[in-house]
Amino acid sequence: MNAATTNQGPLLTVDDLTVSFTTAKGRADVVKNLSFSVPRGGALGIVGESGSGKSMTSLAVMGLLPKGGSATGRISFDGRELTSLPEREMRGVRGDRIAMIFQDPLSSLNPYYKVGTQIVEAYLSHRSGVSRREARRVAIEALERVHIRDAAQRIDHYPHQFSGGMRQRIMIAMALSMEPDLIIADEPTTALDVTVQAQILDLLSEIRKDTGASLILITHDLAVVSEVTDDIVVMREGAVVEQGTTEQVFSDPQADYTRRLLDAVPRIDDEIGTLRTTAIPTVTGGTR
Amino acid sequence: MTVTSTGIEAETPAVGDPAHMRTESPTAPGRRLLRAFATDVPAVLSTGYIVVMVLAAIFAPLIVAVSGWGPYEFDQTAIDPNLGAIPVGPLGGISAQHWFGVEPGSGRDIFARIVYGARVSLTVALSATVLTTILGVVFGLLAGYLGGFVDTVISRVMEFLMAFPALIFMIAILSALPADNRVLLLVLVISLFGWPYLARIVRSQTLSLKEREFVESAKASGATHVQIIFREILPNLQSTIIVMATLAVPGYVGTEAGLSFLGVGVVPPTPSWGQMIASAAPWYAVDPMYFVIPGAFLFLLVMSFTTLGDRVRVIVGSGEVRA
Amino acid sequence: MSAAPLSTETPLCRATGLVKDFATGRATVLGTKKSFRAVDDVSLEIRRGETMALVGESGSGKSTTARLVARLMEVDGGTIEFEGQDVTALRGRELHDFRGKVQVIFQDPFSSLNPRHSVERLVTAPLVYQGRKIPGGARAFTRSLMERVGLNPDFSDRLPSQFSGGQAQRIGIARALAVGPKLVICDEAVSALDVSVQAQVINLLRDLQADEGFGYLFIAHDLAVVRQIATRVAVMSQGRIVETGERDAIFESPQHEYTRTLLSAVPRINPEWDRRRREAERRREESAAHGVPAAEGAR
Amino acid sequence: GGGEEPAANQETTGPQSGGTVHMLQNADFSYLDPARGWDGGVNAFYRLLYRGLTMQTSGDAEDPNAIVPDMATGLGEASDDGLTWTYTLKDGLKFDNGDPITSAEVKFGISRAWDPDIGIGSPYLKMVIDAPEDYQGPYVSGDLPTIETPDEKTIVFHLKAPFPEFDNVLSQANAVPFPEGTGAGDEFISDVIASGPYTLDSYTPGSSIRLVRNENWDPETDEVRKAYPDAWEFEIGIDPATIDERMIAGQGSDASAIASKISGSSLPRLQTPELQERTISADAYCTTYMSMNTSKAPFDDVKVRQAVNWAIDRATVQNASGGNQLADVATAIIPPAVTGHKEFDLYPSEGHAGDPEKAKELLAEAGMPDGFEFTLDIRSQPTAQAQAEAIQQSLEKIGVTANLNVIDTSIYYETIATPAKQNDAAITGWCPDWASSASTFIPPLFDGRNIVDRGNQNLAQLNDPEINQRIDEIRAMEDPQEAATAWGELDEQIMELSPIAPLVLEKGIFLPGENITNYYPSTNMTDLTIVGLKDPAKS
Amino acid sequence: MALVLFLVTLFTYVIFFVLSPDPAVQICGKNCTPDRIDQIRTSLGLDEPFWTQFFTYVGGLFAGRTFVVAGADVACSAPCLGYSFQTSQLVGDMIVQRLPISATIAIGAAVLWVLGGVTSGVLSAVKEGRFLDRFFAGLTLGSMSIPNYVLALALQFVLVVALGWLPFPQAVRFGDDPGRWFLNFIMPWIVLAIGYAAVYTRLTRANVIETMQENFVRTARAKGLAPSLVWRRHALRPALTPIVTIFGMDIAGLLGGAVITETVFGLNGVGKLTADSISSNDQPVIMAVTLLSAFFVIVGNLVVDLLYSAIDPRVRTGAKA
Ligand SMILES: Nc1ncnc2c1ncn2[C@@H]1O[C@H](COP(=O)(O)OP(=O)(O)OP(=O)(O)O)[C@@H](O)[C@H]1O
Ligand SMILES: Nc1ncnc2c1ncn2[C@@H]1O[C@H](COP(=O)(O)OP(=O)(O)OP(=O)(O)O)[C@@H](O)[C@H]1O
Ligand SMILES: [Mg+2]
Ligand SMILES: [Mg+2]
Repeated sequence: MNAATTNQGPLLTVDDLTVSFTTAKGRADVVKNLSFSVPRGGALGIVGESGSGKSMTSLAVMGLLPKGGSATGRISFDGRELTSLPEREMRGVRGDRIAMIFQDPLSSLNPYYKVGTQIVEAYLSHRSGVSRREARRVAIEALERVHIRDAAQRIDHYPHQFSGGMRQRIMIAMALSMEPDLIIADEPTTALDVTVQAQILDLLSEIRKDTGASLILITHDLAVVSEVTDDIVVMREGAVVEQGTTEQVFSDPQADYTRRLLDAVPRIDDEIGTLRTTAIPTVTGGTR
Repeated sequence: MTVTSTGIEAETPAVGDPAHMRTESPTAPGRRLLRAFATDVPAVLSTGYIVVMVLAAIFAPLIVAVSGWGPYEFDQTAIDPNLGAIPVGPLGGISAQHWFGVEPGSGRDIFARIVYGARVSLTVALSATVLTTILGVVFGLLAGYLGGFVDTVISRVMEFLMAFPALIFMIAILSALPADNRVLLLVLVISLFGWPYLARIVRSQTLSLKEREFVESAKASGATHVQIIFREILPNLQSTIIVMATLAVPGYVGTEAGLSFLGVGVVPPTPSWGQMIASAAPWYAVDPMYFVIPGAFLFLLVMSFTTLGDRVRVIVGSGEVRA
Repeated sequence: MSAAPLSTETPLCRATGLVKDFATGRATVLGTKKSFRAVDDVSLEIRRGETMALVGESGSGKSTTARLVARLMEVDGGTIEFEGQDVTALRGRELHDFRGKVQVIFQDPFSSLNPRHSVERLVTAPLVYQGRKIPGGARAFTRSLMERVGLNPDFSDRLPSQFSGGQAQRIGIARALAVGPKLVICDEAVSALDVSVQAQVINLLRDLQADEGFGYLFIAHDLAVVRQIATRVAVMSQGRIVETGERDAIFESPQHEYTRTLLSAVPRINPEWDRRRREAERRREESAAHGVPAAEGAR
Repeated sequence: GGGEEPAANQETTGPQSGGTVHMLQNADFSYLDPARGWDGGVNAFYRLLYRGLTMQTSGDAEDPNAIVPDMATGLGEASDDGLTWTYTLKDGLKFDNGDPITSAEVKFGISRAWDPDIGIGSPYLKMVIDAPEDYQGPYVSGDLPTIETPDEKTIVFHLKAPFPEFDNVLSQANAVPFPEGTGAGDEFISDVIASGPYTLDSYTPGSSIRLVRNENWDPETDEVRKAYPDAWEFEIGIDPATIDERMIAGQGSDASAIASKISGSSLPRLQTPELQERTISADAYCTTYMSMNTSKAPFDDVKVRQAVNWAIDRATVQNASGGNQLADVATAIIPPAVTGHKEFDLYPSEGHAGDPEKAKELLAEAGMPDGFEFTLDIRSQPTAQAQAEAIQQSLEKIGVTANLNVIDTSIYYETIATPAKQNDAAITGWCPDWASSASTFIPPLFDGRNIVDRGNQNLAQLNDPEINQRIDEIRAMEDPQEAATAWGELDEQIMELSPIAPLVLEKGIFLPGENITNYYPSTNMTDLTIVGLKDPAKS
Repeated sequence: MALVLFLVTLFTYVIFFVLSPDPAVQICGKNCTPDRIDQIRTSLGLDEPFWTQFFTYVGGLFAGRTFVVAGADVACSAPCLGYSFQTSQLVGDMIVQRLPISATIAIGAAVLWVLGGVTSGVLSAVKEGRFLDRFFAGLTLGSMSIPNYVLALALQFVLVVALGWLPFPQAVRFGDDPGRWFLNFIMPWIVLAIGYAAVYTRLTRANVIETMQENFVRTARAKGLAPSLVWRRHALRPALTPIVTIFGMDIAGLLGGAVITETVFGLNGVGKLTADSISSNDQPVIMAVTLLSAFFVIVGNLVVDLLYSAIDPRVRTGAKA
């Protein structure tokens, strides 16, 4: 699919995106005037504190904002404007061209269906005229690609029969079975311990190398971002505080917040001392 | 009987969901609820109706003194002996004298009987609710928290009670027992069969609550079982209990009515709404008002409690409650 | 693995050969219950004023060990000594007193704080459960504790849900401090927090330790955090402790294969970038000292 | 069916042969076996299936209470000492299986009454006919020597004591023939051997019974039964209110249906001309009364009992019973429809509304000017409750408080019939076992020698030697006329003592379907054997 | 489970045979003598010690027993539910005879309430907060509030008496005339179903709304599935799991619930049998009906457990809590 390029600009351009919720207390903007772009084959990291709007941004791109949420601004994907795309066509984009890996792998897989079914159903709904047998073969292949052993048997297991790390890989397999142009991975490794995390990150880069897909990696783990992405967007309270290439941001952060964030990252091989948190106010209101 | 098994468990908001966290100013939770409540039209209307009925029940003698006819007084002039003793005049004999008409066969004032009937219906329903709630909460908590042998025993008893066709048993028990204090008996029998439904829910919630870390952390601070049950767990059951209780009230009004309909309710001549509806049933074609009036009062009461339960759940549920 | 005492002083807490089995599946008519050994011959020693870190993969038995040490679970083997006294089988009054000396801070502040209780109620609860008098009254006591953990004392009426994660975790800490414990067990107390908040909490824990001199049993799976706070480290894998040692020894020359895997998997920020950043920082500070305002904002 | 006649021609059509008559009823019949069942409803049903030596005459007769011969050629011939009664059978009598009915079968059928498990129906055979002390019916003890069958047509009964009304005893449902040796155990529970005009076609307990013609029944041998319809269908288990609705609507087969009494609440709906035309009113055979327990205070004082009789507002009780169409006020014990009734009112008042003044005077004389409290046992049944409430209300006026004790219908009679369990008063009713005489009305209720620990009928526990003696005297009277007058007088004599307060006589309003004819409903026993259809084709 | 059933049996036995009045007196009838009562007591075995009677009864349940009726033996094969001396029938036969009607009513009502309740629940959830949702909310409230005997009489009055659209309910067999069968049973179905339907509507609505918030539904949408597929496959099935749970119990408990419906409409099913035997104090029948419905409740619970594991793979394959 990724060969079907219509122009040579960036794959995804988000321009002036604002996501707001109407709540009992009125309108709340959770993402404010956000702009960024992802080049073809490139990897973008979005970092920031919890609740800063990272997930909402990605859901806005997918057109899957939860109830009560709405997005304004422009999201152009491969030359097409997604915000004004009819739901029917948007469905064609989802899964097929943009795939998303959600944060919590257990709750993101339907516990009532075999994992195979869940992979196959996406494939079947996007590829008309494909037989079940063929779809199943593709699913097994996808599982093999994420290093699930005995994929041909495991395809008939239910999600709960897999460990957390495996479930995460199944989500990735599901996303990759369609060979999308863009993968959005929302905190794919937060729940995992470092060894499993490393496996998954390796897998992602391997696949990108194979298919040339672009990646948006959302996380609050700065070390992970530094290892995987080319560009980075730092968010806070719904707004961008800093963006640039990963190297730039890490080696010469401009925003005060980014600097504080980087200071706060505990380093395994760093000298021991008080973590630098000085500028972060100790007592704020009650919000999180 | 089915009213009790609603989706409380299903409708409680997910634990720890950030969407449910509020950042309001720290007023006392009680006051905030009250304010939310006062602005909720259905809640206010249903509370209003319930309050009026409670007052009517309490002040029944006074009200009847004003309306002029007592609940037991026969008025032979208001019925027609030639026509099966049906009320004289249209609409079941509604007149300036008899505001809601009269009872066929006796000419007793329906208004007075409605007002007095509220006493029985409300007493039975409210006391049974209180009793079932206490039993259900205590046994549910004990079974859920203590587990093991206690749980086995309580669960078996609950299963045992629920396995009985409650209505059949109530009829059997009530008809076998002397009718001396039917109201008390009704309350006891209804409660006996009613508590397992609440207890079951309380138990299952307790089972999950006791696994919560705050219980473990209380335990780690040396809290006794009693302290854990009543200080740590009970406050988290608050909304479930409120909702279950408000849903129970209509159930019990209906049960009392049903038992009276089947002839094992309150002893005549004491009126209850259920008994009135029961005796009105055969007259539904010739004297529909006799049936419609107590029916409407009961319907509104049941509806008020159901609505109230609903609104309380919505209001309490939308608060800072995370359990 | 034996825990030979490293010093002559009696350790604050010593666990020897702890074993815990969990039943898996029901007992059948034919056979006995199957069981799963979550903690297998674990020995640990925590000295006064020291932070013992327990690291390891998910499911390796860290929390279970913590619960055993805190006597929140019965051991299936082994002994626990606290201040030289065998507490493995304490009951009743004595267990109650032991609870006053060991406190636990859990991973998720929101689930370990009763959502229905105000800060004041939460913080004073351990004293109530210990049956002790609240020095200076509940209100004043709460305020002083809140101040100590860096919370605004005016919020003592709030419910936990009205605080952010980092703040809520501080309530948990305040609560643990209320009874003046000797040993504080932190079960992944900072894992759920994002880095900036995490840093605040770690600093707070360190400061408090300096003031009060109690011991920590600090459970984490993030080795970077452990490196910051621990004095000694024990590495767990599949219910066993595979390696124990002084922090630097573990981090610099890990002996066990598993420890090495663990360490190598930790993602790192390119050290070169870090070096450049510090340099830029220094320059910025210097120029700030010279009165030139630093540029701020997005590029 | 035979009716090809146009339906318009209704006035001229009497009952036609053929068709099916339906009967809607709430409760099932107690037993198909006449030795077991004994109540008004089932007695009427038995007439369709069984024949006896004598029977109550047809429902349209001038005196429907009269007893006439059935299988016998005439009424019984008593010996001079009144101890031996002889009957002769008609010719051509057969069971539904074609076997002839001879005196041996009659004797066998009658002897079943002595079986302790089967003979639970009418007790009169056992009470009146002499039998060995330990006789336990044909299945256990074999032949009953005190009934003789000298030949196939003749049957001779030996009585314990003279019983002038013995013809009545043989009209009881259990005095019917059965082939020898049949009917043991539960044989007649679900199937029977019929001797009457119909035989059982199908029976689903609690829901339906279908009777079809007994081809072996010879109309020539039967003066009373007409048996017009070809079949009977009893629909059982229908809610009373629904029965009323269906009878009023009269759709489809309901036009060829009959049912029991219409309830008071449906009465106002019968006011249209068409329905009025169909409506038939029937006299009461039973008296509804409140008994007062004379064995203990306060009702051991005759003044108190009289005061109650004075005070009761019988008009309100009448209204509670459904108004004047469904009930008459009762002032005597024996109802007008029963032979022996005497019209009198010892406690009269304007419009039967009670006389509280008189009552208070009497109470004062009895030393209870402020009244008293007592417990009134009632059935958990709406009418009984309404009647009790009316009494309660009228006694309230003289300061007497009646506390109602509602007892479940199923155990009510047992409770009040056990003196140890009975309270101060009870509301109940009494119907005669045969209406041609009050001998089954007064003695069971007021003979002091009948008071027993369990199954007591003398609820007032009145034991007055004078009355007891008078009962014996009247019973011995050979002349029915004389006896009838004497019973009426005794009625008044008893009411002086006021052991009970007669309340109302509950009449019946019946609404047969429009295709029904020759229907003479009765609150005692409706004669189903003469009922027919106007147009059998429509059934 | 067996224990519960045993206890139910024991308690029912105690209540009906010990606490309630002497059945012998009732059988004895109008002209009863004390001798005769004693005789009946002996023939019923009522003079035996309680435990002997009880174990004879339990023995009958498992091994069958023989009753002596009027001197003759009546065999009652296992499971022997007793003999009703009032109606002179084996209780088992009485129940078996009436079961088809009750089953017709119960199954019809169940179909109605499940279809009605789930459909309106799903519609309410889809149109959450809009007119249809409010409409169903009102309807639900109304039907939860109205006592079902009131509804029964009201329906009968309106549909049968006033409008004449339906006949008075009669136990027509399906095989005889399906059309008439339907018309005859529709009212009982509605009356019995409406209370349940209300509860199911509420439950379904709440569950569907909740499931729609689930992450896996979001995943399904992220895969680009058609909305109908998302609804049907991913939202409805999990939402219905708890409904299946309560459905099993409700169906089991219907026996008691049918009492009023069957009585009001005069349909001769087990419910009416229950009501009749209560009013005539026919203890063996009451006993049997109680046991039967306890049995249904317990089996219902068991079936639910099985169904639950059939529906939810997590239960089936023994997931950790
Ligand atoms: N349904 C909703 N209604 C109102 N506000 C919402 C809703 N969902 C999310 N928010 C708010 O939107 C903001 C952004 O949330 P988002 O999930 O994008 O954060 P995030 O950066 O992904 O955080 P995390 O690192 O915790 O995943 C938060 O402040 C959150 O409270
Ligand atoms: N109550 C229990 N019943 C059965 N097994 C249990 C129980 N508690 C824990 N386990 C099992 O014991 C093992 C150790 O669990 P523990 O919670 O101690 O792990 P952990 O090292 O704390 O892991 P994590 O980093 O995920 O918190 C796990 O395999 C877990 O599944
Ligand atoms: Mg997020
Ligand atoms: Mg853990």
